[in-house]
Amino acid sequence: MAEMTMVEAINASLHYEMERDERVVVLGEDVAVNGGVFRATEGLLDHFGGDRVVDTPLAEGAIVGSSIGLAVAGMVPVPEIQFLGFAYQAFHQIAGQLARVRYRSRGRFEAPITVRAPFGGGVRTPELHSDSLEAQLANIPGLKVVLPASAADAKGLLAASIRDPDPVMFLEPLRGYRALRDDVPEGDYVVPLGKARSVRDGDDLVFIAWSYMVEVARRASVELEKEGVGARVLDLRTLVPLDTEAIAEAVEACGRAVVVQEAPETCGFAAEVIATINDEAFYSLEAPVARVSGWDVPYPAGLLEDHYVPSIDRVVAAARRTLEK
Amino acid sequence: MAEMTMVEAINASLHYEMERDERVVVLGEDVAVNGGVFRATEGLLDHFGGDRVVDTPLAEGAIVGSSIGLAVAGMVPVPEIQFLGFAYQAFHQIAGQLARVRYRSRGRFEAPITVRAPFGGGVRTPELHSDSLEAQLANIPGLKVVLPASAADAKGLLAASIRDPDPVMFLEPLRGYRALRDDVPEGDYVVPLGKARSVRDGDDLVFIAWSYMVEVARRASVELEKEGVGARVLDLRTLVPLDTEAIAEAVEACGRAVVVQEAPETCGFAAEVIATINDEAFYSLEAPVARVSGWDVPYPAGLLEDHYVPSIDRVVAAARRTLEK
Amino acid sequence: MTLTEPRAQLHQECDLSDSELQGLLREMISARLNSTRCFSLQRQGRSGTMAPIDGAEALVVGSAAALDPERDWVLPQYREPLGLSRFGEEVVARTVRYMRGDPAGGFIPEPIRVWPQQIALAAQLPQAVGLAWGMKLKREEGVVLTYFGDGASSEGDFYEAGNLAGVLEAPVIFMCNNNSWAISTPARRQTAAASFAEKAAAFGFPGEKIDGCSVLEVYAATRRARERALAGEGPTLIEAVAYRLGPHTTADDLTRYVPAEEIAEAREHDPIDLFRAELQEVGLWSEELEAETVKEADERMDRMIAAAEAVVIEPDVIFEHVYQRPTPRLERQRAELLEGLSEDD
Amino acid sequence: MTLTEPRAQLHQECDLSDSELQGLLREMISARLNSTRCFSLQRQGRSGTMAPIDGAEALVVGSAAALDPERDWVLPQYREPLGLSRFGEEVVARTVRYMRGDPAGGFIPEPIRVWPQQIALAAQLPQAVGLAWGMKLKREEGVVLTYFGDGASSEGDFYEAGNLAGVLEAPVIFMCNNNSWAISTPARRQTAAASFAEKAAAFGFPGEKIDGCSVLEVYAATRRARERALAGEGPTLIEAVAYRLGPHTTADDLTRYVPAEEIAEAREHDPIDLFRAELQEVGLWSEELEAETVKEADERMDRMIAAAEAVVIEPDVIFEHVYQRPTPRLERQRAELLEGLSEDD
Ligand SMILES: Cc1ncc(C[n+]2csc(CCOP(=O)(O)OP(=O)(O)O)c2C)c(N)n1
Ligand SMILES: Cc1ncc(C[n+]2csc(CCOP(=O)(O)OP(=O)(O)O)c2C)c(N)n1
Ligand SMILES: [Mg+2]
Ligand SMILES: [Mg+2]
Repeated sequence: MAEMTMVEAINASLHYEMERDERVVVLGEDVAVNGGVFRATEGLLDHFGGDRVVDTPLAEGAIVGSSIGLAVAGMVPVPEIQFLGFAYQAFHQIAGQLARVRYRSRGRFEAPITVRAPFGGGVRTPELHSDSLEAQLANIPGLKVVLPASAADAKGLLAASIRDPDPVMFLEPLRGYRALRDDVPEGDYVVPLGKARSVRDGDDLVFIAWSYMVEVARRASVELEKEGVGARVLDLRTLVPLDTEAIAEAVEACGRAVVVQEAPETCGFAAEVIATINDEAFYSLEAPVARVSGWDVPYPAGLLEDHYVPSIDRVVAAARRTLEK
Repeated sequence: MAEMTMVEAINASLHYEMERDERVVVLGEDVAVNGGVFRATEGLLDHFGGDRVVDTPLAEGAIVGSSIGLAVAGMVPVPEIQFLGFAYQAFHQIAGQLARVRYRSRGRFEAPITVRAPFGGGVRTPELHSDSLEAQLANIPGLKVVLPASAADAKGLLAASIRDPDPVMFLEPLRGYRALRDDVPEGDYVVPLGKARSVRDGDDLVFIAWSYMVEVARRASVELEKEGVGARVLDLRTLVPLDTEAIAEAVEACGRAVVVQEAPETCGFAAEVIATINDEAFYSLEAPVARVSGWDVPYPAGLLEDHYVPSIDRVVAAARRTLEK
Repeated sequence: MTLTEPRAQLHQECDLSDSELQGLLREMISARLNSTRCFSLQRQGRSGTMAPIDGAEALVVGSAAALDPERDWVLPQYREPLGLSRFGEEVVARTVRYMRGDPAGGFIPEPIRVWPQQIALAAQLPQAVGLAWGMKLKREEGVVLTYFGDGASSEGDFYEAGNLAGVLEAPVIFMCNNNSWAISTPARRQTAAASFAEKAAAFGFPGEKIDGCSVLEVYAATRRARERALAGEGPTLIEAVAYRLGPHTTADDLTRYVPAEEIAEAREHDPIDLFRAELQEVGLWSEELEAETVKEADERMDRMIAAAEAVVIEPDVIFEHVYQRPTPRLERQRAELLEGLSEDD
Repeated sequence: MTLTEPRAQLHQECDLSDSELQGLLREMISARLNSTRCFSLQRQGRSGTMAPIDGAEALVVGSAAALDPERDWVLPQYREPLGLSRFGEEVVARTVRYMRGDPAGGFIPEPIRVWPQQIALAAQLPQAVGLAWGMKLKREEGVVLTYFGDGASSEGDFYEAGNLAGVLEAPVIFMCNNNSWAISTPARRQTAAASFAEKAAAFGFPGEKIDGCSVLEVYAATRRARERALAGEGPTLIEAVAYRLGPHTTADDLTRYVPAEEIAEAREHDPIDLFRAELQEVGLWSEELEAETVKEADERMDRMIAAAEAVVIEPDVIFEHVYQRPTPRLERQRAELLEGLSEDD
């Protein structure tokens, strides 16, 4: 165990996986010489050389598209999209291609590709750097969608994603890169995809969240504890596959739930969580499920983002309202 | 009133709107000389000439991107994406640009653009022609998302979309182009965006649907009537803006609801409908809301599509199960 | 030989044996026949939308002939697979199934180095570059050839792929089928560039414009490009000028936009007729060979169609190959589908 | 005049008055100063990420000077706006607000024909083509100039835009700021093309590579391109070769990847120094003018920064301008936000 920030854990995981499997290659904008604009790929070029760590021309479509070809050639590509908002430039290769390599070829080919991309607010980035697109990706069958919320998970889930035979969108919270710091197991460490993580126990209400919002929910639960409210926190970790059982179990235990997401409300993944609760735990509900979201507006300019990203206060208030119902 | 198929109604609406407002221009692949691969733009070139009806090079990103420029120049562009699956090629211009023209410029510029695209299954098209992407679009703030389910609505909603000062994704059901035929008002006919349509009355249960699934739900309700079940059918017509009131009212009246969509289940718009019901009409629910969806698989090859697209039988079965709960 | 000087030179450059030359014509005739048969299947309601190969036979057969099926890869668009039997008859058989709407049509078995057809225009191009790049990294001796149309060349994917290939010096051949039309849009409205070949200037590698109706010219150009690639000299763009002799697909009505004279003239340059005449001239083709070729091809198609139509498709294969192992949610959905089907019985 | 023959010719071609020449240098100096001031604001925590203009002053100021602010439009990427005061000081003022994170920084008021900065690389290019196309349809006398970098040139949007512009013969000028770097990626790894200008061959219109450190060369080339466009001869691609003299942005550490000698050498060709020396040589510049320019620019920035910092941003402007009129759901969300804020009080 060693305490690390999330970005350090990601870097460690990349080192470990490249060491472990020589088919792993890292490609993207500024990932090699510069070590990534957040240093996530720092040191890889020195360790593994220019054949396996490659600065590509500035074209997200070609980064994802060429990864598919590399995969069929027998590599295990880990492309980086510098910021998730620019994945839109590659949506045709992600949704129309990457997600369907196996399906289209009926299993002849596969795409064991992990597309890494940072996203999320709170660090005053320029436009299109912070947008939360996980719901759009989760609506694309064939992709797995993974979002770590701790440094340890970042390491273990990234390892699982890279080793997974299917394409994974691995979304890293910008705000968590340096702000999240925890104990990370050394050596081979894999966190299986599809298993939610119980962050905190409680019986009055459950917060369901992913990525950095897990931290916001956790802090909200600490606030609520002061009022004598036991709030459970469930980190979904992966949206696809979804740990339906863990969601149902938590709702059954608590009877009340608040889903917290940074994405816009309309058709964000919180809606899917609510629909899943409706399917699986309807009769346990003592109150409507609350959702706390970003608003239905484009991600705003820096001086407004604190009014956009769900705050601890907003989450606590939603919990209180849910408890009153 | 004249009976028309949906594609005729769309064509009539385009003729009418181009006549009415000389700023309206139509652009896209094969829209001019060929009149569109489904004849939706038939006759426009002859009537309005090559300056206003333009066959573009084959590049969806440039079709949407140049429409933004045309709009700022004072035109009212109605670009066509030949099949919605190829909107992925333009997602960066749709989500990253079109949706934000007004927001980014704080109202200096606007994008009164209506992107028309056919989609949906049931007509044995090749891959990527049938995919239902409305949920992904609805998660992009700044867009309106409109899906007619009758010929009359196709005319009236298209008119409203073209006259709307904001960008609209206008999605047309391939299966409905010729299969849906009804009375269409002549002359100036506008159906406002954001108002759901009550297709059929009933008090036992409400089907909530959009696009061609409205027709499937309607037929299911006819089946159910034989069993003495009164099933209401609500056509949402526009997903953004969403007619929350109509949804709440219907659920309050019926106590039970089935949402029918052709899109994949996970994070499809049905999840948003369920979340909205949870928010607005939770205490009226006598049973969990059912959702009938396409499966979480890429849209399948032609010989499988009847097992993918929700059928009347599946919808009826879901209704029966909901009534039993 | 009674060929004109340039033709004779071309034969010399190609250096193909008599039976190889005959083989090319055979494949071209079979390709057209395959396509015609599938077209009429669609008309009979026995198959789905398909894009006839008519006019592209020389460019498909000639380029495939210059490749090594054991080392090289082909990434088609959608119009070419019926002409790719050199890589294995199974490519044709699977394409017949594909057009019928059978999902297994996308499965082209090992060791055939041909990808399933690609419906999204130009989307295969960056993938081809990645594959060639991977082969280069693994020091495999081989090249990747990918087909695309004049229309597809307008997509950003074409450019991003070409540019990346140039930077990587990837062993890839971009084969542009300039058949004058993208559905109803004429090639002159796709681009103002002097030619499609010219676009290679944007990538820093050679572009060559050739007669795509001459199977030997296509063969020779592809072989040169392949040699360049194997020598580590990087990609080549080949613009093969042909003409789409049929409608875009079974769903298209070309009379709405193609001038009658234009297509009539193009038919004068039918790649099959041209090569047949050439082989007849040098005594390598006869009516018997023609009849035999047609008969064999027809019988092969009979078998393939019969096999395709005999396939029973289980509904729940819809859930296969989404992931290596289905997610719990997919399992639940599969159960739902099967339950619904059993209720129907 | 004591200029060398080619310089003298250039001065002749440009045909600018003494005060116009001085104006160019004034704007270049101000642009750099604006940028330096914003950079240090960021360092003081008073502003957000920004991309310094250092090295691009000649190409921004020179090209803008060749345009007619009342008829022509400019679509910037993100590095140029601090140098676009020719289109109105408000462009600079708004950019200062933009960098602070003030949403109103995106609002550049009428009648200024400059678009808000574009963060997605090359995304503005097809929009520029559409705008030029629209102007052509409306028979407006004017052109559109759009800036983008060597890195942005690898995006599909660049190609799709160029290709469309060629087909439409749209009055648009593509101004490529080849400053050698895209963050840490050198221009030679962006493309194997002989030059960025060469890429115009893919579009069928002229491409010209010029010295982007010479404000007069940029001015002259832009003017020629503008005249071509106005004469209905279509688009031009200009590759202006410059060098990024600072870090990519305030978030970047260039010492990780730029060789020290390289940037030292580039500093020898600082576009401001070059032009200052030239004007000094012909007696058009002095220390007094320099001091006056700096003083004015500094005071202007003081005012702009003070004004920017005085702005009070109401939280609920977050809901404005999503649509012309907010949807009911947005109204509900706005109420939620305001309620939450009042609870906090
Ligand atoms: C990305 C994308 N956009 C649009 C289409 C619809 N479409 C199918 S074929 C075609 C024309 C293709 O022309 P070309 O590339 O010249 O190939 P050809 O059919 O002539 O062989 C179009 C527009 C598509 N399949 N993919
Ligand atoms: C579509 C897109 N992809 C990636 C980025 C992230 N990014 C911002 S600037 C930059 C480098 C741009 O280089 P260049 O185009 O040469 O412009 P310069 O900064 O040198 O002026 C990158 C990769 C982006 N803004 N947009
Ligand atoms: Mg073509
Ligand atoms: Mg640059």
